[in-house]
Amino acid sequence: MLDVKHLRKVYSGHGRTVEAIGDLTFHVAAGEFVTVVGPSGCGKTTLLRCIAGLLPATAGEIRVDGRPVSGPPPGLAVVFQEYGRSLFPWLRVADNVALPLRRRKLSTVERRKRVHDALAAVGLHDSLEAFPWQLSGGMQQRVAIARAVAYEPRVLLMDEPFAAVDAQTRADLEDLVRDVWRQLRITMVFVTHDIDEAVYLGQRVVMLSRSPTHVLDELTVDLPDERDQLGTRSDPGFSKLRARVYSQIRAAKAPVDLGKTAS
Amino acid sequence: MLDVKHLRKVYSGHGRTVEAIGDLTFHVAAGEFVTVVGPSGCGKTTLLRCIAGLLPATAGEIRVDGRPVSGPPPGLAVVFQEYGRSLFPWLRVADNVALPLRRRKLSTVERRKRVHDALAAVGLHDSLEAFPWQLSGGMQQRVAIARAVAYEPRVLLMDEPFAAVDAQTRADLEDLVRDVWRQLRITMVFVTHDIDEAVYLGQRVVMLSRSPTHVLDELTVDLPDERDQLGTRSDPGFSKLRARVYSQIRAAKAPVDLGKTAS
Amino acid sequence: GNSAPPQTPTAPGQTVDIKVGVIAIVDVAPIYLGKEKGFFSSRGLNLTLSTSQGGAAIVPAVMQNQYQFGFSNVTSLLLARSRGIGVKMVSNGVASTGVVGKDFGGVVVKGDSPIRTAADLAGKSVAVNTLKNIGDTTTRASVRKAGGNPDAVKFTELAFPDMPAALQGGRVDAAFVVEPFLTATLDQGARLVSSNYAEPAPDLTVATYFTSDQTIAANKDLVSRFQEAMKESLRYADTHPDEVRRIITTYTSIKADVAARLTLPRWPTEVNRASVQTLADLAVGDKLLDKAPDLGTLLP
Amino acid sequence: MIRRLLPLSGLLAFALLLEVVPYTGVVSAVYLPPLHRIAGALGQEFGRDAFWTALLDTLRTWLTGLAIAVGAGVVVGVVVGSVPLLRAATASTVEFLRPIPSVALIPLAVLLYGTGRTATLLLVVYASFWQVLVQVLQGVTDVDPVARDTARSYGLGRLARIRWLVWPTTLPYAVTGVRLAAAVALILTVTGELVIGTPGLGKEIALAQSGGAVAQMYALIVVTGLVGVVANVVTRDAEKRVLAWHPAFRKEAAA
Amino acid sequence: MTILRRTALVFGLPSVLFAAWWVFSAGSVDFYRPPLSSILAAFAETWFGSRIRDDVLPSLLRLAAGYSLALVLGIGLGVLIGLSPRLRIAVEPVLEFLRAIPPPVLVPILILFAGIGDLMKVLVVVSGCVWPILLNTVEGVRAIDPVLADTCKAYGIRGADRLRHLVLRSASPQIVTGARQALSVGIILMVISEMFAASSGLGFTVVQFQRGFQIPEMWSGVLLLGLLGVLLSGLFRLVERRVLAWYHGQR
Ligand SMILES: Nc1ncnc2c1ncn2[C@@H]1O[C@H](COP(=O)(O)OP(=O)(O)OP(=O)(O)O)[C@@H](O)[C@H]1O
Ligand SMILES: Nc1ncnc2c1ncn2[C@@H]1O[C@H](COP(=O)(O)OP(=O)(O)OP(=O)(O)O)[C@@H](O)[C@H]1O
Ligand SMILES: [Mg+2]
Ligand SMILES: [Mg+2]
Repeated sequence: MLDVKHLRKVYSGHGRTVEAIGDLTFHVAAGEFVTVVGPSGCGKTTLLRCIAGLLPATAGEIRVDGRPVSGPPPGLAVVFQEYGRSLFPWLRVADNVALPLRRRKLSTVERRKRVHDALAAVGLHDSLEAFPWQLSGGMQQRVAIARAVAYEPRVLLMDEPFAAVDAQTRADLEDLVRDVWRQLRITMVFVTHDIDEAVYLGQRVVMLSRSPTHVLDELTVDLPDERDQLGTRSDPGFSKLRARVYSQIRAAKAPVDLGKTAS
Repeated sequence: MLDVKHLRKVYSGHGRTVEAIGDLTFHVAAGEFVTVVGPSGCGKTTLLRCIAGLLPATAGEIRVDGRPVSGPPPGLAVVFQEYGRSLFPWLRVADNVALPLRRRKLSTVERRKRVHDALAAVGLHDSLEAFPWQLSGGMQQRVAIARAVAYEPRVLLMDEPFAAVDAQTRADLEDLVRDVWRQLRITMVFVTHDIDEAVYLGQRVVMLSRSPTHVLDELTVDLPDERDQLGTRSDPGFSKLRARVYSQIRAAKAPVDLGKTAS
Repeated sequence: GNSAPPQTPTAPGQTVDIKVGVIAIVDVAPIYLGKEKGFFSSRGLNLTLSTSQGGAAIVPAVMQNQYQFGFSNVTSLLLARSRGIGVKMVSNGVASTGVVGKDFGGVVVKGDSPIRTAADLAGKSVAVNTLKNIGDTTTRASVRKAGGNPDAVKFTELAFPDMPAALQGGRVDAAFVVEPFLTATLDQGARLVSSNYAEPAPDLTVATYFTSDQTIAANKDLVSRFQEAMKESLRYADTHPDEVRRIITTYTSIKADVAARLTLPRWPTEVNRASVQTLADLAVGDKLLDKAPDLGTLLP
Repeated sequence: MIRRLLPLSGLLAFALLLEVVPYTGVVSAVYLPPLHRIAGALGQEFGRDAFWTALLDTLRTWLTGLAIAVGAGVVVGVVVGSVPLLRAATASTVEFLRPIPSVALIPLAVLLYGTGRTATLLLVVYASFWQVLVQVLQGVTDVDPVARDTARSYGLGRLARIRWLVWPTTLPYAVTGVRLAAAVALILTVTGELVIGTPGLGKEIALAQSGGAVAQMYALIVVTGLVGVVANVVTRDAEKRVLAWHPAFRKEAAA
Repeated sequence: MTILRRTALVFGLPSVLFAAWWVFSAGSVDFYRPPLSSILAAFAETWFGSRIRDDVLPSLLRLAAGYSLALVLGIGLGVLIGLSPRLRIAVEPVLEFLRAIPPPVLVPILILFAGIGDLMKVLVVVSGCVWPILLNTVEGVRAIDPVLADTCKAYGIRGADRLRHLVLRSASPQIVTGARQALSVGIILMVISEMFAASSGLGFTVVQFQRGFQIPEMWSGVLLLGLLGVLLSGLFRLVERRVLAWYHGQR
């Protein structure tokens, strides 16, 4: 379904050249749920933007459904890390969610129902008429999630979509996303900083190195598809997987001196 | 040092009236490290903005150093939840950090050193010359943190400052913030969604209810001041505190139906 | 005015700088000639000529003594005087040839126009350079004289340079033009239907040089020197048409070949008082003015 | 290479249009001469000293007026824009003064300053000042609220906020204001010269008009237009440098 | 803001200025600077009669027509140019060329094509109004937030939807600024258009008064133009408050 081969991305301009992605190769099967973890600044957002066809790769190739990506593939949805800026400030919350649905052949009633359901699912049933900038950070992020959910995409790319919500809401949203994924068999690429989350959500965890970025390790999460917050997280298998990701990342991180040079 | 008494804040406008804060009273002693947790949308950001004198309260009173707050008190620094928009896109990273220091009577050399040290402390020593919009989300957030650290404030308000960074970096930044706090005896109000973080960092955890917001519970963290990631987190005391916060929050949250109405 | 330069009377024989506001058209050829021939310098007048497009700039400048003298058509001066502006004619400016069919201005129509005489202009649109001024009052007078209804003429304001094109394009039925545009339109096949400067009065004084009451009161000597120099210039111009045709190519953009064929106006040395009275009556008749100003205060 | 030629392609097409239209019969070539005749006249103009003097005169009046208008517009705009009370109190007066046409002020200008350069300058400044002011006022409003709160909470003083926050935000608006004002100032310079008779291109145009020298008149108009084109190249270039951080320029620089 | 306070702010400064004008011009004998009292007297006499129907109204209609046309043209072209850097590079010099041509010399050319009727005057208004709108639209479109643009791309929001919900809305603060600029420019050009080839109209009347040395009447016309500006900008503000509610709400 989704093929990334020897992807390389170099940003240059304004007196700065950064190799955001060194050489990245991985594959996501149709309907698979892949989570991506990696240190801050390692190129996760860049990767998603390349997959979404929003950014041209410097080298390498990305294929979705066998076709090389040149623009955003149809049926794709993205939840951007900059959730606040990805909402249209001139549209009310419900309209923000409804906007991408305009192209879908839906009756008005149906469309409205989808929008309401999606917003209710993220706990925003009473903020339909608000403007995004009247909402708290976490609420804005949930609007962005609701927009993606209501869109019912075939491929969903999420960039730290739960970064701004509290622990309890986060758990609920995690279950929501897994539910949606299972119902619609969406192909998922989910970037997160939370290792527990990566393991809890994904069928596979892709760990990225710091730049020049490559795949550090891939880990198949051999937990049952039926997961729940309490049971799964207390499963010894879960802890083992989690520990493996931790150690991998710590090992990769070791040579770098964050926080050791000052104060 | 910081006194919040019967604070109430109602937003109204554009066809929407929201009681963001119902009735909030708490006290932060000089040099104290208080963490604040609460569900998304409960008014944490609103609270910080009121303390910072950026938003007038609807009712109640806030005093810093005994003086009622009308504008930003001197020696205050804030790390905003919307870190991206709080950086000036026309200034390079180092200049963004240096800008608030212009008022301080510092020699150029000294100022430059402070800026470099702060940026190095958050792992951005090689991005001094970049513009903020050339950085990843987590890097931007770290710039905002570096700006606050370099400023050496007397009162530091942080609004989910580590939301966009990976687990490892987050741990390092937590230690950085605690180090800075201990060295400078800053009065800290730290909003977070991560309950472990709240307990690990704070001397006291203030738990807020969902709206109409009031203080649900306050919890003194009776762990030694000397903390470290591995030791403290595996301390049984830590686990107990953590569990208490969890149960409190879950109890308060129960009646609400997030995620139960749809899909 | 409060920012006017102080008016110090000139002593006879002393050389003084003067500025005169004119419009760069054929009509002011004499003053250019006079300057060239030294008629002004010989009287101790160091003359500078400033061109503007019209009265909007010249009248205030004269009132403010920025210009000591200005050039303006008679009707404008009548209007100004009647509104209480202290303008006063000092010298004749330019006059009609008085020859119907052979004047320096007139109303023209397209060659194939059904309009034959001025009377036919009733109900038609006629372009004039300035409404409620000398152009439309004299045209109305011509229409009246030809037996037409002057009130039925529809006047439209249009700058002289734009008239030939407007006429040819059928945007207007007729146009009141002066040289060099008269020759230009005639060249294109237009037909003259009325010599409106020549018809209302014999030897109509069209425009004059003027100054302000203040200048007259404060500097009699300067005024009389200017008047003498002007007289000599006018006389010279009136008797040396070839010189005129040459000089106009220097201060206007009229090409020599056009200049050679223009109908030149006349430059009598004296203002034709009767014709000024006629223009005043026309202005009152056309309700440009409520009542005629006391011509004694206006005429030199 | 294509990028190099692109700016010229538009002008070339326009030139071609000017050459062809007179032959189509839409208008007579007598009144709108084809381009080659205008170019011929332009060539002749280049040979005349009076033309160069006039051009320099026009440029001088224009640039002086523009500089005054931009300076005043920016300062007044930033000050009035950053003090809400001041802004509310002056709004109606500004709206009253803006639509007053400069032509109506000609007698006043002549009365105050005679028919020299200063009178024209008054008209130029009056007309172009508002263009800058309105843009700057809008720019000041555009400050990002989070950025504003940041500046406030870090104790940046009023001047520092203007320098580091308000001004950079306003700059893109101000640049548009300068571009608008540059054309308006040029227009008023030429109009002032045309009507009042201040020396300059406008006066030459008036002369050509009243003398019926059509091609020469168009040649002078072309010069005016070209001055506008050059002014734009200069502002665009400056803009690219001072606004490199702005979203509108990020992509282009990265490509 | 209370109604009282708002009224005080709207009328405060103008009242002071008018009072000052009244006092300082009271004894004026200068012909071109008549006392305010005589201007006001002239105002009542001149404008409260048939002139409203015969001169003011036709002018306003032409202004409205020209302004609307300029809005359509300016926004339409502006969006096209703003979205396509190549188009911008190609046409900008031509536009800049046209922009620098003064109305007094442009009018004769317009007369060649459009005659001397209302069409010409409307076109003169357009020829001036279009530039602030165009320039601001171009800059507004170019400054679209890249994250929002990406959002649209990713969700397949294209064509008319993109235009309506992203491009126009996101540029609207700047478009509104341009339109505000154009409003007063339009009034000015309404006057200028009537200086050429006219026989009636507000601008024509003002210029006529100027030429006929009816100076108090002329100033009363200038006064009327100013009042017109205030009135129209008031209307404009009402519209703006609706269109840009989201923008001002944030700030
Ligand atoms: N527009 C840009 N211009 C230049 N460099 C950029 C740009 N965007 C990202 N980069 C650089 O590319 C690298 C990777 O950035 P990216 O945003 O992909 O990281 P990330 O993995 O998403 O990090 P985070 O977890 O902090 O969001 C960083 O070094 C960043 O500075
Ligand atoms: N500018 C505003 N206008 C209107 N309502 C607002 C505004 N800002 C916040 N609110 C409302 O106030 C409430 C509290 O918002 P606030 O941002 O303080 O929450 P928060 O605790 O910071 O949430 P989060 O953890 O999601 O950031 C929310 O219901 C929000 O919709
Ligand atoms: Mg990222
Ligand atoms: Mg918040």
